[in-house]
Amino acid sequence: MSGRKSLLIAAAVAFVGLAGLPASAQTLRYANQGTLKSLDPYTFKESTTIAHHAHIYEGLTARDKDLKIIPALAESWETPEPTRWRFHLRKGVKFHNGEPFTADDVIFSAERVRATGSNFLSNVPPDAKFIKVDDYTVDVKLDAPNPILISQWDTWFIMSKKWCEDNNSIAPTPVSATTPSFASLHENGTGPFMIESHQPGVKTVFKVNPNWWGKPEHNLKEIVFTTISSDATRVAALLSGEVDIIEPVPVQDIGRVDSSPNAQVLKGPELRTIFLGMDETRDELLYSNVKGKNPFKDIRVREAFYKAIDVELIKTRVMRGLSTPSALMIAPQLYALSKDFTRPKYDPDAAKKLLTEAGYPDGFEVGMDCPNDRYVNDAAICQAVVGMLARIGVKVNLNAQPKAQYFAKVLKPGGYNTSFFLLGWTPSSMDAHNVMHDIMGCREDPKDPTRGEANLGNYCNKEFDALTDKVLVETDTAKRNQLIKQAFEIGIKDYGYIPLHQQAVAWGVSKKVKIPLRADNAVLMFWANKTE
Amino acid sequence: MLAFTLRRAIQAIGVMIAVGIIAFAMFRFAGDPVSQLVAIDASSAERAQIRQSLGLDDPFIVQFGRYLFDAAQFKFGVSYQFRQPVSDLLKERMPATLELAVCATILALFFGIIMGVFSALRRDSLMAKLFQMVSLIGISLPTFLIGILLIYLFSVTLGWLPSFGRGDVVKLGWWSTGLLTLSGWKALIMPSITLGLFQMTLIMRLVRAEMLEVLRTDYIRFARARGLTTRAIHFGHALRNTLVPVITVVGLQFGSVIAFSIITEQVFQWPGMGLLFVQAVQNVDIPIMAAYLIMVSLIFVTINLVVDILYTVVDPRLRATISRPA
Amino acid sequence: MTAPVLSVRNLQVEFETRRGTLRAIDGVSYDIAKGEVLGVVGESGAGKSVTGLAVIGLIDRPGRISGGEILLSGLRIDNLPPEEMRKVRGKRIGMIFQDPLTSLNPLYRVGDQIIETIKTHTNLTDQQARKRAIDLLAEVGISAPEKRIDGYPHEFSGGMRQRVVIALALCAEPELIIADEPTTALDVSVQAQIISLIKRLGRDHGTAVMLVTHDMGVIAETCDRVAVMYAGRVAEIGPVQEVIKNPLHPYAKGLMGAIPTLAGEDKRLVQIPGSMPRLSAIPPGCSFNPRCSAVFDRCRIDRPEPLRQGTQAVACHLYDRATETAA
Amino acid sequence: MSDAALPHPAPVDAPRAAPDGWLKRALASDLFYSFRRSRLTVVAAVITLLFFLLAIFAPLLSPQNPFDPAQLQLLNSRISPLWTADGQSPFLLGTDEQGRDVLSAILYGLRISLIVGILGVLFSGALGIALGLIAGYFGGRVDTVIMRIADVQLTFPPILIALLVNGIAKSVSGNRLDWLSMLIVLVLAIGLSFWVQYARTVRSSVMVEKNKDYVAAAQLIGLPAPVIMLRHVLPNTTGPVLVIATINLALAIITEATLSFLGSGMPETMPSLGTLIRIGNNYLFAGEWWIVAFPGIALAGLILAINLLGDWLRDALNPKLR
Repeated sequence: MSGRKSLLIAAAVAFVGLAGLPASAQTLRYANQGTLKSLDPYTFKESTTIAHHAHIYEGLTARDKDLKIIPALAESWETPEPTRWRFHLRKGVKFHNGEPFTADDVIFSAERVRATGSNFLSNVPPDAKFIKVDDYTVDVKLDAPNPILISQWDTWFIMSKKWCEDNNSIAPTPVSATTPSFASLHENGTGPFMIESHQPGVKTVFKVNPNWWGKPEHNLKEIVFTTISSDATRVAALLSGEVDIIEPVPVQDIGRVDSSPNAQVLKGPELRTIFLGMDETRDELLYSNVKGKNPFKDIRVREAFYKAIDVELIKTRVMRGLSTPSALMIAPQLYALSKDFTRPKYDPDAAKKLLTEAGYPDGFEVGMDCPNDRYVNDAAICQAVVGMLARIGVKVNLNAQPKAQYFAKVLKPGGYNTSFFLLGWTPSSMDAHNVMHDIMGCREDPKDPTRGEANLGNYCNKEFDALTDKVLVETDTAKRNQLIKQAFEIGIKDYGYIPLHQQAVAWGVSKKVKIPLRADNAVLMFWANKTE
Repeated sequence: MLAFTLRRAIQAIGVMIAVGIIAFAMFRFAGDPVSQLVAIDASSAERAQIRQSLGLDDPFIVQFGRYLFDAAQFKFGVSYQFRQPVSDLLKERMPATLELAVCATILALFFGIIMGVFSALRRDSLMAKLFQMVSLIGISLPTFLIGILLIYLFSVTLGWLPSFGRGDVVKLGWWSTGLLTLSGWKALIMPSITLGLFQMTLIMRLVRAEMLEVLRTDYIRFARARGLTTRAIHFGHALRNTLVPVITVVGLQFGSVIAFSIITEQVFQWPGMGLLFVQAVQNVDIPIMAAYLIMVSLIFVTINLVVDILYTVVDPRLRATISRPA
Repeated sequence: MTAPVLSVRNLQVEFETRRGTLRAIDGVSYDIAKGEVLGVVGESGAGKSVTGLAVIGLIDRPGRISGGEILLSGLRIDNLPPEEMRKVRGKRIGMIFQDPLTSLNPLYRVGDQIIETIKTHTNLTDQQARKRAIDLLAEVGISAPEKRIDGYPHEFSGGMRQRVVIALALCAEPELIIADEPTTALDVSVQAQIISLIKRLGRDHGTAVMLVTHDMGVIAETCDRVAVMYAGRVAEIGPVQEVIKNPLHPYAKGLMGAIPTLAGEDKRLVQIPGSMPRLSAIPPGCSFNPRCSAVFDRCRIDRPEPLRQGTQAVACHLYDRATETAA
Repeated sequence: MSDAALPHPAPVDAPRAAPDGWLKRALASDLFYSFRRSRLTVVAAVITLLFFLLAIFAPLLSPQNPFDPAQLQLLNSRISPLWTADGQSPFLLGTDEQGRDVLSAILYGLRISLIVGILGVLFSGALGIALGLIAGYFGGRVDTVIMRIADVQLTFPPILIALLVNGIAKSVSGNRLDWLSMLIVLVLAIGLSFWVQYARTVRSSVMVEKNKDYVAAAQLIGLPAPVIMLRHVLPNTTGPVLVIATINLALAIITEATLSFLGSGMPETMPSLGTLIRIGNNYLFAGEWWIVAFPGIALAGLILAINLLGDWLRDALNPKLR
């Protein structure tokens, strides 16, 4: 008895002793499904790559753990007039090679990010003119007011003008280049970490930047990043303690990870909305046994589809509870009035009746396109949908395919070659306007050719588009939210899309590691702490 | 001999060109590279510009001509995803694949021959039947499942072996090797078994069949009549004669070992060419896909040539036919 | 009189097959004396080769020696343990197979194969063995043996290969050589050379030779005595001249009648009607009875046992009756 | 070895011992004899037969049609096998993520796998034998061309060939393939992937036979030599071809599974055995072992049985081994 007690005391002492010591610098090992393809921060607009770049590069702004915009390389900014923004740059910041950071670098980066070969053209509007006021002040002039100007500036990273010029990297590496770009293999950012070694697609080692301007919130000396594309292997590596963090954890393995003694899963809602869309524009569907007319043009058919799908069942069975059924085409975190909307109830009887009213008492056949390696359990969701629609008599021929083929087929270059599809969307601006404009706006708008480019089924309502245009220029947040609300109500009334859910973020994290989970799924290890 | 080597070399080049044509033709069906390069919300203007910069708008024949011209100089262009010359990427990844493939082949040869010889000499023994069953079970399950099961057993449950990667590598010039570190060896074990299992079965069955065939030949009977020891007959005469066709098959199979390493590399995240290729397929990285195929066929025709030459070393009868002008 | 080099007593060889047990050799007895050449003749399937294989102990499953005994210079060898028997093979009994083209391992130099055999049976060093191999090659009539010893089998012609095979059989100076159709696969012109070589070597070394063939011409030229086999039994055995000139067994008569030179030009070649029975369907009594022109009732019931007739021995009821009536 | 010790067959000049009919019957009975003698083979044959019967009568035996989405209830998903605590009738072997009865899925998947495997092997065998025969018979340039094509072919992993065939089929069909055309694509892909071994085997055998007298004799009396050769070559190559075919049948079924990895296999709504394993693979760590274990056992059992049969057949058909 006393022996046990003394053991406990010893353990407690040891624990206190450990806690009292300054946390020694740790090596964090991290594995992701995706690869770090290039170190050039303007070439790949892809979340994993961007998250990695965020360790070594910084933008004028950043987003905090709750995705709120916070100052980064710009200490502060103001809008003296609606079409002019003024940014005050942080002083004393040095690039990893020791050069000081100044306004010239911002202006250079603004050019570079909009140059040929950049993948981040939409992050900085083409009409924005960057003017150097002094070494630490930059003005941005716009043709029209833009309340969401800086919404994507946290992923527009600032590069060193001199370094780029010295290394023949003034423009982002064009894909057709025949010589390797220096900037895609080397980095010179201002961020809290620097690259020690980089083997593209295999392994990247980050080490701490001792000269970083901020106060580190981590206790790391080094991050070893490895790509592990196979789900099972990634989970195995976490379970066996070979890595400290994995992203993502397949939903079916969450239970296994949570039950293991040395790791757990951090879960949270993601910003991506998964939804179904229908071809509402062709006079005859490409893939259907209904000839001479397009059943999806009939709102009753769309409503029937909507009501035939039981998202709650998909949540519990396919997503294992890790999804948030959604009434809107945008995640609730990104739109303040989301809670005003509720999803129409699952009602297969009503659906069947609607179908009968629309003239399809025995249903019909339709082909469905679905990716099978893009979203969480994408193909399984589609299969579930096929089963549910079968119950109201609609025979769905599922074509689940790898994303490479899927996107080549359904997107604009493929001629929107689909009748019924599943897609996921995260507004890159973190704002509803992007959703309303890109995926819910009418295609082929002569005034705005980019409207509705990702509106694969071409749901189209001019009234809706008018509201979208108003939303763009409205600067009053409350009024803007009301306009968005009106638009979304139209969208729901039209059953233009069938939003399903927001999938969940699931990171597998060793119990030795503390790291905040951010809803955009960016694994940001400069907030990570690891115990021995 | 020289003429023979030369002739085979010329044929090999023909093979490579054919591979190039097929490789190039099939990538047109692999998907749209552009949609893998840009975010889904990229405008069509952006996409069009990238298409053009990649030369994807040129007529097929123009694209092919350009590709062939560059490939002939071992210039495979720049990877769409990595923005790095494909030749550098391949050079970086090749050692991993070759080490894995060679290791798997050696493993397969070692156990395949032992088990094959054993089950030929002791045809009806329980052990021989056991070997056959075990080897068959090895090919009865898909590679990826075997890999996962191994990982589950040896990494997760027992914690003996690493579940992914190559361990620590040592650079010898441009060649990176995992054979000089303990962690490298440990990392090699499971992928080699996974990759070699199928080959082992094949070799075992082949050795068994050939050995049985050889044991029935007159010269083996004559060797017995000469009173040679069983050991000398089995391992001197029969085995050597058995190994002649085995060499060919192993050589031929080396190409498919490398091809099959695609799956093994993916399961174990082995940083070789196969993994690079899988990533390239997923991302429609055409330059990598094309270069990979050409590299693999280069390796293959080289091996083929080596096998042919080796064959003549082992079999004196062929040496005579080859050195004679055709 | 010393013990014969080889003495086969009432030998039986059986093969287990799916259709039951087949008796390939049924009660064969004969002796071969030192320096003597015994020809064993008969149709294919008569059991000639099996006899040879039985003597050298190379009957493999599913076959086995099921009865009788084999004595080599008085030592019983049919029941030796495998390792002991192996030491007899090659050392005390040499064997020559039918096809020299396939008797040699194509992947080894002929010299290596000879040296290997020599070293297996003697304590010679590598160099001594090589020297002996060269001598042997010279002895079997291969010119420039010091060069040819490093050649591969495919570099030799058929006749030369058979000479190599003979050299291999002679390696350890065996007491007995079994030559199983040694010339069948060779050109006619070469056949005579090989036959005379075997004959000469047997004489020079005092080796007993068992020459298995279906060629009566070869027998006539080479052998001292001849055994005529039919369906696994010895039909007649005796000095070669006797058997050829005065065959007793109806089958032997037919066989001799089938030799053109012996039958004489004026006579028509005799043909034996029918064919030898399959082992699974050997008729009761004398196995030759369905084809025999002199068949009578007893032949269909009783199996004839060998009967001494002068220097010959014959298994035929004809002579049994003859002795009966004579007595 | 044993054959040499056996009595020689009847002499050539003697009349043929028996007519063809007898020979055939004897062969059949020999086969049957050696078959009966090997207990393992009998077991393997029974298992193979069982698998074929299960596949043929799948609709009668399955509690559910797993290919009909209307019969799948998401509510019934991930039920463990009947004998476990959470088992539910009628799902003997449990259900998968989609509420698909694992037993029914295995039975139907077996059908697909067998069809793909057998047709693929038949196609590759026919192609390989034909090309091998042509190459071996004509020799020279024809031979070189065919064998170089074989070289090219060998450098291409089956997966890539399938992607190619699949890609062509998709571009022809407008990127939408029903299950039937997918099946054809798979058979073509597998056939095109595996013909080389057959071709090489047959070719080398033809090269040996070509110089034999009977070919010349056949030509002299006006018989088509290739046909004659085929009759002699095929028995000689039966053994190797069977070995290749059995291994390839396994390989074909597994390749099909691997292809579904890359989106070129059977659609997930009509899973083959391999596809089931591929899907179930994902649930291994989650503890839902039955989703992968039973299809895995079924596949392994099937392939094992076929291989054992093939092995036996190889030994039994080889006249020298008898």
